[in-house]
Amino acid sequence: MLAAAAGFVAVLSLVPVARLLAEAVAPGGRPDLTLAAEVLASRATWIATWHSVKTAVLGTAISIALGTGFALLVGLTDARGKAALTFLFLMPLMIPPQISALAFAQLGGPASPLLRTLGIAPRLGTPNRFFSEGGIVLVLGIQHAPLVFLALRAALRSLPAEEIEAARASGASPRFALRTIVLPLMTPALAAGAALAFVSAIGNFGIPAFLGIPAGYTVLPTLIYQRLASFGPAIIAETAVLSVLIGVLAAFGFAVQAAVLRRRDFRLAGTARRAGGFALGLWRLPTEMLAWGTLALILVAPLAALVATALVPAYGVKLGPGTATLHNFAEVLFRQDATVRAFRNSFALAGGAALVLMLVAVPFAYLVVWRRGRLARVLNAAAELPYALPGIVLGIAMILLFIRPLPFAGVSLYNTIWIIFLAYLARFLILCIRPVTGALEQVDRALEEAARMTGARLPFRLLTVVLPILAPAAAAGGLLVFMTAFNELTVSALLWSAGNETLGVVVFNLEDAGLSVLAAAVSVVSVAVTVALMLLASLFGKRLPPGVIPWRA
Amino acid sequence: MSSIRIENLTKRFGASTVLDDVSLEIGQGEFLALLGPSGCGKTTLLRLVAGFETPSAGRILFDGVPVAGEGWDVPPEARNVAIVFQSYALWPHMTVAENVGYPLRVRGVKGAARTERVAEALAAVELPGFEARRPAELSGGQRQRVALARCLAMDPAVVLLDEPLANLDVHLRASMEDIFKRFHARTGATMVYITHDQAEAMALADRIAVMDRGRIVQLDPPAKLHAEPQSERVARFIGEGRVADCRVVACENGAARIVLFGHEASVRAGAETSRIGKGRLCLRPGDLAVGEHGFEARVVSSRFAGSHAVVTVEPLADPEVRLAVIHPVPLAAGASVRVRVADGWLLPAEAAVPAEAAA
Amino acid sequence: MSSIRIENLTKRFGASTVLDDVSLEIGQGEFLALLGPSGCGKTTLLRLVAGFETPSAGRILFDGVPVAGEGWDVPPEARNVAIVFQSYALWPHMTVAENVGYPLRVRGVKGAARTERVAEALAAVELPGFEARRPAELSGGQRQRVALARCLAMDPAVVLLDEPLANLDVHLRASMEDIFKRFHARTGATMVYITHDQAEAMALADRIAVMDRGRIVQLDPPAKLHAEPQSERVARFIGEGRVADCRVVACENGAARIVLFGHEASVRAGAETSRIGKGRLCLRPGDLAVGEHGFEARVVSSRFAGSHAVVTVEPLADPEVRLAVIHPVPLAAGASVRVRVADGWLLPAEAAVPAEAAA
Amino acid sequence: AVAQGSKLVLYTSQPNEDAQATVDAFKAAHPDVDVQWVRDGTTKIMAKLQAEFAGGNPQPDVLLIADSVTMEGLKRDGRLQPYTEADTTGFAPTLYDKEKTYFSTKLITTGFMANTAAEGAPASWKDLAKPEFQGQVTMPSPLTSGAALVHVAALAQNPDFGWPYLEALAKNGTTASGGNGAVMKAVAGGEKAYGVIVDYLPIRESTKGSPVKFTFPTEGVSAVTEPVAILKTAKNVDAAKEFVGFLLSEDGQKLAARQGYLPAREGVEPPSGFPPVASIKLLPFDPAKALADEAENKKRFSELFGG
Ligand SMILES: Nc1ncnc2c1ncn2[C@@H]1O[C@H](COP(=O)(O)OP(=O)(O)OP(=O)(O)O)[C@@H](O)[C@H]1O
Ligand SMILES: Nc1ncnc2c1ncn2[C@@H]1O[C@H](COP(=O)(O)OP(=O)(O)OP(=O)(O)O)[C@@H](O)[C@H]1O
Ligand SMILES: [Mg+2]
Ligand SMILES: [Mg+2]
Repeated sequence: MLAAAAGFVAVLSLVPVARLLAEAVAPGGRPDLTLAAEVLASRATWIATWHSVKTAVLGTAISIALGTGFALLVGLTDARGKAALTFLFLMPLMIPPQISALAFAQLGGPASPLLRTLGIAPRLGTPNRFFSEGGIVLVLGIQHAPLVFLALRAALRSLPAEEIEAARASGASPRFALRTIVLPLMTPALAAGAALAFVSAIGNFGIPAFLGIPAGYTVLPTLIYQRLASFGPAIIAETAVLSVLIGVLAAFGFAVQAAVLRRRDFRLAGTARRAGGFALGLWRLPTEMLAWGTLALILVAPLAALVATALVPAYGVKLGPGTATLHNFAEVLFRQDATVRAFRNSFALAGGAALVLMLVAVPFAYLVVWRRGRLARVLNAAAELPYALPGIVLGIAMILLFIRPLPFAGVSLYNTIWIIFLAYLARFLILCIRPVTGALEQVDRALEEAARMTGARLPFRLLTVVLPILAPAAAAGGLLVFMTAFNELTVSALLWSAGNETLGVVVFNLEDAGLSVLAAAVSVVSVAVTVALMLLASLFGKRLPPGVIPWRA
Repeated sequence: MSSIRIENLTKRFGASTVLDDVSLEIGQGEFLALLGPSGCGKTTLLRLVAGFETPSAGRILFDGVPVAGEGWDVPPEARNVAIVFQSYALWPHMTVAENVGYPLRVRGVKGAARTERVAEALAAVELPGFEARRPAELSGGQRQRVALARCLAMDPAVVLLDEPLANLDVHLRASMEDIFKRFHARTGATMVYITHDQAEAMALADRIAVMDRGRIVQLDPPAKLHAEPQSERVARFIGEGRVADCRVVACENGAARIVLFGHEASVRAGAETSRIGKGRLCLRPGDLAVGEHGFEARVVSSRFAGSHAVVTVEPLADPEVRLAVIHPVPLAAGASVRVRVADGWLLPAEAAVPAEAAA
Repeated sequence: MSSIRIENLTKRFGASTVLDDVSLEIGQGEFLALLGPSGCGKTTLLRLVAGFETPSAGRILFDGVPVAGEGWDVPPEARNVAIVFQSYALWPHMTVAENVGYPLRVRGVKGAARTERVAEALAAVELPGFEARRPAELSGGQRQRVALARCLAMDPAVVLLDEPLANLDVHLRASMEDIFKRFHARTGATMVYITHDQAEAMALADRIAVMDRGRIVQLDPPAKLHAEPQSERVARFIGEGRVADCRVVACENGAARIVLFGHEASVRAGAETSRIGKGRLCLRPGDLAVGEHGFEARVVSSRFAGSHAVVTVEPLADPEVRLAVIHPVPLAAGASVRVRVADGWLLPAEAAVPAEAAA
Repeated sequence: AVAQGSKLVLYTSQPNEDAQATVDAFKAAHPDVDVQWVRDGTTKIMAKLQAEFAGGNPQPDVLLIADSVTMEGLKRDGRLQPYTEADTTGFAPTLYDKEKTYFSTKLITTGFMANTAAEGAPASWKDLAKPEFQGQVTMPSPLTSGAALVHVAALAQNPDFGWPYLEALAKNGTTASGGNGAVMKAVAGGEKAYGVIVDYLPIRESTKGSPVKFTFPTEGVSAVTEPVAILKTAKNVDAAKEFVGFLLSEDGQKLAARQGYLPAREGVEPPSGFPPVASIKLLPFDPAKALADEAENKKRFSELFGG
């Protein structure tokens, strides 16, 4: 079982990357390093690398600040409306990065429906503040804050109250205890979330493409895209070289995470009461207002922009009682059967990937954290690669791998939905693994030992003891996978085929064809569907172990 | 140094009442032990005093100032209360030295001063040189001692100890008891000490509060508690006491003549007790002796206890009753012996009824 | 039912050697207690037997079949060994009933049969009706008892207990001890029992192994261990023993005449001991009595212990030595008394040297 | 004369609806051919195709993409097969490859558009570089859009404009990002007042109410011709030829006009909103030279505009 999990991770994470690497050092099958040398000698490469690092680090910092703030608020205090806060805070995940970038850009530009309705839109042609490094950093930060939030939220559930109480009995104020006890104890989760936010930012294409290119600000993924646009036979090799660079950056992030964890010990004893409910006292109302205000800024504003776009007949038309129309929704939902098909496909793909990955993540985490196998630790790092690569590059890797019929089996996955499924598994693997390994770092090993002594074999133990204890983290991971995969744009762009469209493909094609209003309509519907699914989950979540549905107490 | 006053404290978890109208006054600098069966609410009481739980009713005052209940809620960190948790609650991400030094860090003690006081505290719990270890690398008893050292390192007005020596061997216990005594003498802190070891409670405490199912059933200095239990429940709980029916022949000024299983004996009684007739007698193993005189009994079992054996016997006159007797060597089960009553305590009459009802 | 054979077992954590060449044979169905100061390696030994740690050297055999060491490594789940952890290790996500029923679930016991056995086990630890609680809603002692019940519910060949009663009061301890005895009699399982409570060890065990700094220093039945410690260390560790210098006047067939602080007395000695001259004498509180005869001493302190007091005295002849004496009532510090030697044990000569060196 | 139930794989960069309409129309004429088509932006289609080449198993039989420069590149790499017997009546010789490896199917011209709220009224390319339009112009990037690549190449090749003109544009604060869709959004949304763009987007959207207006600059327009080609590795050459033939036929060209594009074949009525084909002035353009300069053009362009 453990071997199967390890094999699964190895195949999914290493094979596509290895195939790309082969292309980088041996374009077209002939070993040739001149191309790699050329790419690495280019100034543009290093500028883009520097920009990538800078935006990713700063963006991650924002994600950490936002995600930690909300997780602590929801996990430890007596603030009201926690369920709603949690629920809403997760929503940026559901909005594809391109669309949030667009929404934020609209917020600041002369076209901003909000600003125009308020009558304070800047003059036509005024440069938009969001088309800048700062804009990229901000949107990256907001987009990936839920990654930090979810990992931390799951971990806070296993924090025993005594750990904090001991600090307060020592005279520590809540703030001091937070700094010296809670946050340090949360390091594994925090590191996991931060690592995710970092690779997500490193590999993100949509946001820097939309906000960076107009400002002449290139990061590695946009550079790769530009290289791809040269159409020449060497593009695959060239992008492969650049992708390796991204891989190195991602590995760097991972190394930081590993270094942070190696120095300390985080295992918590198993039985104590869960911490929580710290009274905010007089600060409660201001804190709540701050939280809701932040939510309004990071969520309501872009969502409103999205909805506004979906409601006008053509892009640029001012939204008003005379212009509002549901025509776009009718068009995408009833006229274009591809949309409905895409919903079905995306749902199946995202749900399937989430399910499979949750099941893989638990034994894999067991292998990495408790067995401490060297191979497993290498794999743990490698699993990050497919996520760090820009989606389009992963798509290329998958094509390279599957364009020919599978050896032995003789069937071809190319042009089937399965190639997208495999690509999703590879890409989102890490989203599930990180929170789960982070959580396992804190589990008292004796809990498993107690199960071993009863004679329970590994699969049974995993199922009955390890999985339920990790359930909140695994669910957080699964949710991350589902929400990101459901709206995923770039991986499937190269891999879809007729009948196998994904939502992202539909949105992108509409956008690409200049039909932004239809694209917005699809996005709105997809957000609505995700919200509906989340609500459905909480309805049926009563039977699940506590913590599995993050927005349930 | 604080005096603690607990007034009509009640604590409910959901439907179950864990503390039931507890009132208690702990003097400034007093050393109070809490004794009671598992699950009777000792830890809960401690947590209320420390401020980790809020009362369902009643209130708590420190030095006459309300800190909890009826709208008051002084946060734990403002109460200057040190606590040693039953579960230790060491911080896994810190070394032993960091764990112990934490209260000092909170108080802004830095550098050499801190290192020194940490070293002192660790030396006191016989763990010198363990500074750099992680809690996960310690044995159970060592963890417990680190938790103790952490508490010693701060300078609290009130110290709450929740079975702080449960995982230590006799010798360490003895030396830790010494440390508590010295600490208490030096700082004059008010100490509340939960233990299930009666000898420990007797050896350390000024007064002992016996709890049972959420109530305090007796509060007395150790010797008095041992010698004069006020109810059958306490009689049974403290000092392996057994209770038997007897007939009181005479009773006056704290001394009584009774007839037990047909044999007459002199026992102690409360100064106000003066009843003649039926009575309940509390008998400790040390009150009885196997010898040539006394009532006839049969040996049920013998338990070896190092320097002596505790022999359980059933009087032939009433085989329902089991009594424990100390004897230098174990006796064979089934043997017939004679048991003499050297001492005993006639339980106050009124106490017998509620104890019976509650059982 | 398994016999356990431990051969030259060594366990190192990094640089520190926690178990040092331990050899030990535990018979099938034997009840062995492990006694020893905190941190001496008891838990580690248990974890090696259970299979949670791998030996650094040496090996372990169950019924003559190697299970650990020298390339063997039977996983814990295949050893049929039940263990009660010092830290309980209850599963927070399961109710009490699920925790206790887990071993049965592993064995495929279902439905009513399982419910029934869970209820039985819970009744045995006096927690009936707690089925639906979560571990977080239990008191410390209740948690410990759930861990016990879980262990009782499985049907192990070997039961390892790591201070299973540390958080229980005297009465629960007594009834749990009874449960162990009955469980042992019924299942015939081999039991290894760590405790820091000597009385408990003496009451329960067939043999007691005394450990000290990673080694087994004596392995004997309780009475023998108490009466005839083989080294000064054991003498001091068991039964509050004190050791004093004496002069041996005569020694033959297990009886010796000695002179202690100028007074002659008869004590026990090993059958082979026959040395005359300097000797070391082990004295327990019960071996001495305060009275009209014997050597002169000064009372240092008195500790009240319920039915009696333990009085610490220093002989005028050698004020360095502290001796403990049992006395019915506490004595005032500083008082002059006479102490008579009623019994004692002359330590074997050879043992004295390594103990001294090791100290 | 194609085998019953044969399969034709088409990769195209046409917008979704157009691609669907094209395929539907072809299928109506050839019900026996099962057309499987994949649509994406030119860059992605080409990335996918290049990956398929690298993997040794290219899928499509027919390629229908925006610009001839890309086709030139494929021809140079030996990926295309000639269709010598194709019927090219009504097509100007500049509209198909001399070796008959690819054929233009329509004319998509690049001019510029203005937001109706904009105050100024530029009429020529040169106007866009004037100071009064500073910071108000956006254009598609040749790195994203094939049409833009052709447009930049056409300007660069033209001695009247050349790189000095593009430099002036850059200096004037013109931005270049994404494709024509992005330009459409920027201008329709009012981010920018003016945008260089292909004709059909603003013409079509303005009929729906979008606040934009398209201008054919006085110096002339560049044009991409959405060429179609058969791959050398095509598995179903017969059906592929049928498909190419259909696109070039009068029916096929009328379809293009119905979709809102200028047909390439003479004598087919242009769609409403367009001036007559004859009145549209084209900037001269040499696809082979454009291909030769492609890398250079892109590099210089990114140096100027970043995108
Ligand atoms: N992981 C570890 N790394 C380093 N040292 C360890 C580790 N685990 C235990 N030790 C040390 O090994 C020694 C023996 O530990 P063990 O837990 O066996 O003691 P013990 O006899 O059970 O003590 P106690 O009665 O206090 O529970 C202790 O000194 C402890 O500090
Ligand atoms: N969170 C909770 N919810 C419900 N019941 C609880 C909760 N915490 C404690 N209890 C119950 O309250 C009672 C008192 O618990 P407490 O921990 O105070 O006992 P204790 O006297 O310290 O016992 P022990 O000696 O076993 O530690 C117990 O019966 C326990 O089961
Ligand atoms: Mg307790
Ligand atoms: Mg231990």
